[in-house]
Amino acid sequence: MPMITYREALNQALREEMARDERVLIFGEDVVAYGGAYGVTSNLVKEFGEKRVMDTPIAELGIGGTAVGAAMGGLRPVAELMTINFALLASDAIINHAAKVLHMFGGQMSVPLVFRMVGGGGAQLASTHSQSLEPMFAHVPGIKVVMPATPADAKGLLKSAIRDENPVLFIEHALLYRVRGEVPEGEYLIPLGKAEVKREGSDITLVAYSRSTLVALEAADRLSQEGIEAEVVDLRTLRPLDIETVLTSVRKTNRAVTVEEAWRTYGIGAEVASRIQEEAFDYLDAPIRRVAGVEVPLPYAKNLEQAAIPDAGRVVEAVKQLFARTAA
Amino acid sequence: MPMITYREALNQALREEMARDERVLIFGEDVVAYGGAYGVTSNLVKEFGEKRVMDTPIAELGIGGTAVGAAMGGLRPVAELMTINFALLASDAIINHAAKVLHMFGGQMSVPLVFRMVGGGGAQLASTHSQSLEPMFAHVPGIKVVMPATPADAKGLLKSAIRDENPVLFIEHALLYRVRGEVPEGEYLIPLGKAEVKREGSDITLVAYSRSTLVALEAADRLSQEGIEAEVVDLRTLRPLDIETVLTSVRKTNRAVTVEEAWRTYGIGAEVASRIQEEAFDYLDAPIRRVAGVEVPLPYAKNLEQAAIPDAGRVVEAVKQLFARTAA
Amino acid sequence: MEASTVAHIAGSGLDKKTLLNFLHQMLLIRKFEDKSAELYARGKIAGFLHLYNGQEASAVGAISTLSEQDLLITHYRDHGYAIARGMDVNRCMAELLGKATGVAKGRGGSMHFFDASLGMLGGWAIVAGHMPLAVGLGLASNYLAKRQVVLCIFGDGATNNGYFHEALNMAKLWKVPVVFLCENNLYGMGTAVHRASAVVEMIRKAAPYDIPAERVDGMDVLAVRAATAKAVEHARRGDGPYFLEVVTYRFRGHSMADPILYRDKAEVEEWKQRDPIVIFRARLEQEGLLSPQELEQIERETDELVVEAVRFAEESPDPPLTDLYEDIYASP
Amino acid sequence: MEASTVAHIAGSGLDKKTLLNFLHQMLLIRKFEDKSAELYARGKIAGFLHLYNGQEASAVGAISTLSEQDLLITHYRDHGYAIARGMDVNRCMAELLGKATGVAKGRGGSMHFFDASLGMLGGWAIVAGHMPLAVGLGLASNYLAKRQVVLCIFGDGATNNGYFHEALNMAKLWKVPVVFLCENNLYGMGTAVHRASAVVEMIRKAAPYDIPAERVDGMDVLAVRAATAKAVEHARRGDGPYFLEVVTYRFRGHSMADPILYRDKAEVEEWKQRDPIVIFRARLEQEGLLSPQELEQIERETDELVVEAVRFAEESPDPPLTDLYEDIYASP
Ligand SMILES: Cc1ncc(C[n+]2csc(CCOP(=O)(O)OP(=O)(O)O)c2C)c(N)n1
Ligand SMILES: Cc1ncc(C[n+]2csc(CCOP(=O)(O)OP(=O)(O)O)c2C)c(N)n1
Ligand SMILES: [Mg+2]
Ligand SMILES: [Mg+2]
Repeated sequence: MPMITYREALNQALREEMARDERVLIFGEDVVAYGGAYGVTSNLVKEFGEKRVMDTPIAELGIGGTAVGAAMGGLRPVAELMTINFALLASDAIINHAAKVLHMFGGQMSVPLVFRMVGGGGAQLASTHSQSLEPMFAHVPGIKVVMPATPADAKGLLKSAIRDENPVLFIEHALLYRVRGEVPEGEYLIPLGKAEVKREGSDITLVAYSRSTLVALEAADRLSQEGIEAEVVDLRTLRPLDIETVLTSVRKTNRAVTVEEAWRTYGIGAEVASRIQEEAFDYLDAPIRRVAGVEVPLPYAKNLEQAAIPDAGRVVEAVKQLFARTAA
Repeated sequence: MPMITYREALNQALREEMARDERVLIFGEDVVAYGGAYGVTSNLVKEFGEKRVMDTPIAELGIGGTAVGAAMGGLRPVAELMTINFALLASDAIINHAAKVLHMFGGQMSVPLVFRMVGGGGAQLASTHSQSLEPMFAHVPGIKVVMPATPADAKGLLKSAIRDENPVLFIEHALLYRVRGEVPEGEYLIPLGKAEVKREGSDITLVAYSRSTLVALEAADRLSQEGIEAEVVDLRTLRPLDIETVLTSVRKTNRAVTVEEAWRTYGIGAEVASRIQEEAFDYLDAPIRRVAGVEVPLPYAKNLEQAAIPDAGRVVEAVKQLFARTAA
Repeated sequence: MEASTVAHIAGSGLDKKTLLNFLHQMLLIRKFEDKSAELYARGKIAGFLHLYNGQEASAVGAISTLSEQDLLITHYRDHGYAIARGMDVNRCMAELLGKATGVAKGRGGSMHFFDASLGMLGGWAIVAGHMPLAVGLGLASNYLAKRQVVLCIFGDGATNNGYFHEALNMAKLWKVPVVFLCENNLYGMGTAVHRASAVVEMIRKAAPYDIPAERVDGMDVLAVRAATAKAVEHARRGDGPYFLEVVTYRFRGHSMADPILYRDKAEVEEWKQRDPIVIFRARLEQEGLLSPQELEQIERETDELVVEAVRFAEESPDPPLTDLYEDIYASP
Repeated sequence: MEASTVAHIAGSGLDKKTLLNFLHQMLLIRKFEDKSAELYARGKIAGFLHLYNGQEASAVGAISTLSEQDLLITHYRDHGYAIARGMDVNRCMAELLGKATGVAKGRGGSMHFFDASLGMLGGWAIVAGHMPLAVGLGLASNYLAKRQVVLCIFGDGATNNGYFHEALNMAKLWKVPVVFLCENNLYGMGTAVHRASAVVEMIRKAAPYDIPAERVDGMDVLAVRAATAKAVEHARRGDGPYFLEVVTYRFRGHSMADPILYRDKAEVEEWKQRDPIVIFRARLEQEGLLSPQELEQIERETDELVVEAVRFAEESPDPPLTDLYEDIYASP
C-alpha cells in the first residue's frame, strides 16, 4: 500500500468523491488558488474547475448557512471553515439550522453536508487559534462529529462523511497533516460511528481520538517496556459515540484512562468515563482517570503551550498512579 | 422575608446594582420599552434612563463584542442575549474574545461583564428556541457560568455576577420566572462557584441545577414517602464547578444521580459523574446514573416535548433502579 | 410614503379569476390568523404565535409571481406565506395544534411551516439565519441548471444582522437567482426601525452589494405583485439577486405574548385605514370586478375553509410518543 | 488609483521634527519586520507571522493623529501599529520570541501585541471580531465623558464579515467616537478583493450606515495623516463614527506560511515602485528637509534599535511554567 501523508489522504478522498458524484462541491476561504489554509484542497480546482471549487469571503455565518441551503437544494457541499475556532461563527448555522432540518420539519428533508476544519493546538498559534472545541459540537444531536487520527482513517472517514445523508463535522488536526501512513488506493470506506482498537493490550484501556491517539500509542509502547500492556481505543467518531468498543475493552482490562487535548471539564473523557462506570461498574478495579488539556487559554510561548497539552509522559504517569493505587 | 417571583428578584438585583454602581448599564434587544422578552428589565428605564438601559439591533455578534469592549473601556455591562439559543451567535465574542482577554494579553486587563439569557425548554417553543446549551459554554475556561434555581439564588447570584471581575454567563430558566420564593431585601450576595445542599438526606445524592433542582426536590419528596431519603445538591454555578460539596454528600450517601435538562451525551452530569468516580470511587455502592434530556431536537407538540424533558417520575425511577441493583 | 405607484387594475394584466383569487387568499389568511389568535387565547395553541394581520398583500402579491418549481424560504411569521403558496390549511392548523397531521408532524409549530412538495422550505425562527440558506438554494439552482428562483422573505429587523450582510454579498458574488424581500413593518419586536437601523429606508442597504433594489407599497397587493414579478424575471434571466422593500404594518402585536407598550393606538388605527384587504376589495368593486354575490361567496368559502381546518385539526391525533425518536438522523 | 491628492509638505502644517519622526517610524517598522522574517526563518519565531512591509504609511500617518488618552484596537497584522503607537520594540521583539518580558508576557505572540498604558488594546486574530469591541470602547468613552477617540484598524477582507455590518450600524446608532480605518491592501489572505467583495471600493460600504467616508492613498503618509486627522476631529467633536479606506499593498505574503500562488511578481514589483518609505524620503529630500547626514543618522538609530531589540529578546528568560496558571480569572 502506498505511504502518503494525512494531508494527501484527505486530498485524495476529496478528489475521488468529486469524481464519483457530480453533486459534491467544495467552498470555503482560500480553497482555490491557496489550496486551503493547510493545503488540503490544493490542485482540486485544476481538475474540477471553479464551478466545483469556490472561494468564499471571510464570512463564516454565510458559509455555514449556504452549505445548509445548498444541501437542501440537492447538492452535497463540503464546506471548509478553516479552523474549529472560526466554526463558532458558524455554530448557529450548524446547531440551529443543519442539526434541526430533518426532525423539526417532520422528516421532509435531510441535509447531507460536510464541514471540514482543523482543530487542536501545538503550533504556537496562541489561544484563539489553538482550541479543541469538539466537545461543544459533539454535544448536539442531529450532527455527526468525526476526528481521524491516521492517514488511512482520514481518507476512509472523509469519503464516508461525504456520502452520509447527515451534517457531518469533520475535524482534522494541525499537527497530523505531515504524518505518513499506508493508505489503500481507490474505494476505501470506514463507517462513521465505529471506534477502532489501534493496539491490543490486557492491562488497561487508553481511550483517545485524533492526535491524542498517537500520544496514547506512544505511551502504550513505553508502558509495555515496564510490563504494562495497554489497549488503545481510537474513538474516531465522537457522535455517534461507539461506547461498545470501549466497554468490551474495559471489561477485559478493568481499568481505563482517557486522553484528549480538549479542556478536561465537560470534555470528551467525561462522557466516556461516565458511560464506563455506568455500564461496566462491576468490572472496574480502579477509577477512570482523564488526561486532558490544562484548563487555560493556550499560550503562544512554546514551553507554556507544551506544558498545557497532554503528552505520553503524562499518560504513563496517570496509568502508573492507577496501578500504584490498586496495588496499595 | 418578602415572597417575590424569580423575575422580580432578577429585576431587583439589576435595580440595586445599577443604583450602587454608576458603571453598570444594560443593553440588549428590546430591554427598554418591551422590558426584555421575558420582562426582567421592565421599568428599569424609568428609573435609570436610556443612557443606562439601551435597546440594540438584532445583532448578537455586535452585542457580544460591544459588551467586551465596554468592559475594557471601564464599564460593567449587563448585556442581554435574550436566549441561550441566540448566544451561539455571540459565542465567538464570548469564547474567542471575552474569555481570552485577561490571560492572552498578559494579565493587563480584565473584562467584568454579565451576559444574561434564558435557557431550557418546556414552553413549546420548538427545537431552535428550547435548548439547554450550557455544557457548551461551561466547557470554556476564562468565563463563569451561573444558573440559579430559586428567586433568592437568582438575586444573590446576579448581584455577585455583576460585581465579579470576570465574564459571567447568567442563564435563567423560562419556566422559573413565575416561581415565588422568599428573597432577602437589599444587600444579599451569594458567592459564585458554591453549590448548595437544598435538601438533606442520607441515602442518595441528587445533583442538579436550575429548574432541574426543583425536579430533584419533587423526586426527593416522593422517594421519602417510600423510605428513601435523598440529599439534593444544587450546583448553582457550572464553572467554576464546586465538586467538593457534591463529594462530601456522596461520601455520606454512597450513591448519586445527576439531573439536567441538557442532552445526556457530553452534558453536565457526565463531568459530575466522572469527578465523583475519580475522587470518591471507594465510597460508591453503585454506578452514578444520569437523568437528562432525551437526545433529540425538542419538538413543539406538548406530549413529545414533555416526554423529552426529565421529570420527577424519571428521577424516582432511576433512583429505585439503583437500589434494586444494589439489593440484588 | 414614496412607494412605486399602483398599477391600475386594468393595466395589471391580470384576469378577473386571478384578481378574485388574490382577495380570496388575503381573506383566508386574515381569518386563519384571527382564528389562531382565538385558539391561542383558549389554550389550544401554545409557544410563540406571530400573526400576519395587515401584511397579507405582501405574501399574496409576491408569492403569486412564483412558478411551481420555484422555492420559498421565510422567517417565522409564516402562516401567510404558507397559505399564499397553497399549503393545506387543514394541515397548517393541525400544526398549530401540535397534531400528527400537521405540516411538520406537530414538531415545528407556528414558526416552522414546511412543505417540500410545494417548495415552501420553512418557516425559520433565528432572525436572518435563513438568508444564507436562500443563497445556498440559489447556488444549487444554478449549479444544477434548474432555473429555480428563490424568494427569501424577512423583516426590517433582520437587516441589522450579520447574516444579512454576508448573505447579500455572497448572493451577488455568486450571482444566485434569489429575490430578497424585506417586509418593513416598521418594527422588529418592540423596536422601531429608526431605533435599530442607521437608515430607515431598507433599499439603501442593498447598495454596497450592487444589488438592484425597489421600494414598494406593501398595502397594495398589485404593486407588490408587479415589483416582485420584475425581480423574479431578473433573477430567472440569470442576472442575479434582487432586493425588494415592502413597506407594511402589522396590526397585531409581535407575538401573542406582546403587551404592545411601544406604539400608540393612534398609529395603529391610522394604518388600519390602509388595510390591504379593504383597499383591494374597494378597488375591485370600483372596477366592477366584484359583485355583492361574488364577495359573499368568497367570504363564505374562506369562512368554511377555516372552520373545516379547525375541525380537522381538533379531530386529528397527537403524534405518537415514538415519533420523538424519529428523524434524528437520516439513513443513507 | 483615484485617491485624495497628496498634501504638499509645506502645506502639511507639520514641523521638520515631526516629519523626520515619520520617516524614523516607517523605517523602524520596516526593519523590525525584515528582522522578524529572518528570525522566523531561523526558527526563533513560530506560529503565524503577518508582516506589515509596504503598509507602513498607514500606521504611521493614522496613529500620529491620536492624542495620549485615545485608544487603538487592531487586527493581527499589528507590529506596525504597536511601533507607531510608541510601544517598546524590545518588548515587542521579546513577545515574538515568546519571552517573559514580552508585551503580553509571551502568551500572545505576533498577533496579540497589547499595552494598556498606551491605549493599544490589541492585536486580535479573529477577522473583524474586534470591530464591535471598538464600538464598546467608544460607548464607554461617551458614557464616562472621556472624549477618547477609538481608532479601529482592519483589512478589506474583514468588511465582508457580519461583525463589520453589526459594528458599523451600532456605531452610528450610538454615535460613538470611533474611526474605522480599513487597510485595503487588495487581498484577504490569497483572495483578491473582487473575488470576495461585491464592490471593490470599500468606502461604498459605509453608505448604509450614513457614516462619512473617505478614500486615501495609503502609500502617502501625509495623505493618510491628513484624512485621519479630519476623521479623529469629527469623532472627538461628538459627531460620531467615521470611515476611512486606506489603499495600500503588502509587499510580503499574507503570513510567512504563504506560498503566494495568487498574484504575479509583476504586480508586486509595480507596487514596490510606490514604496511609501522611498516616496516620503524623496519628498523630504526635494523639500530640503532631509540632509544625507540626517538620513544616515535615522538609518543608524533604527538599525541600532532593532539590533538592541533582538539582543534584549534573546537574553530574556522564557516565561516560568507557573505562568501558565496565572490570569485565568481576575480576583475581585
Ligand atoms: C438571532 C435572533 N435574535 C433574536 C430573536 C428574537 N426575535 C424573534 S422575532 C424578532 C424581531 C424580528 O423583527 P423583524 O425582522 O422586523 O420581523 P417582524 O417580526 O417584524 O416580521 C426578534 C428580536 C431571534 N428569533 N433570533
Ligand atoms: C473569523 C476568521 N476567519 C478566518 C480567519 C483566517 N484569516 C486570518 S487573516 C485572513 C485574511 C484577512 O484579510 P484582510 O482583512 O484583508 O486583512 P489583511 O491580512 O489583508 O491585512 C483570514 C481569512 C480568521 N483569522 N478569522
Ligand atoms: Mg419588522
Ligand atoms: Mg487585505
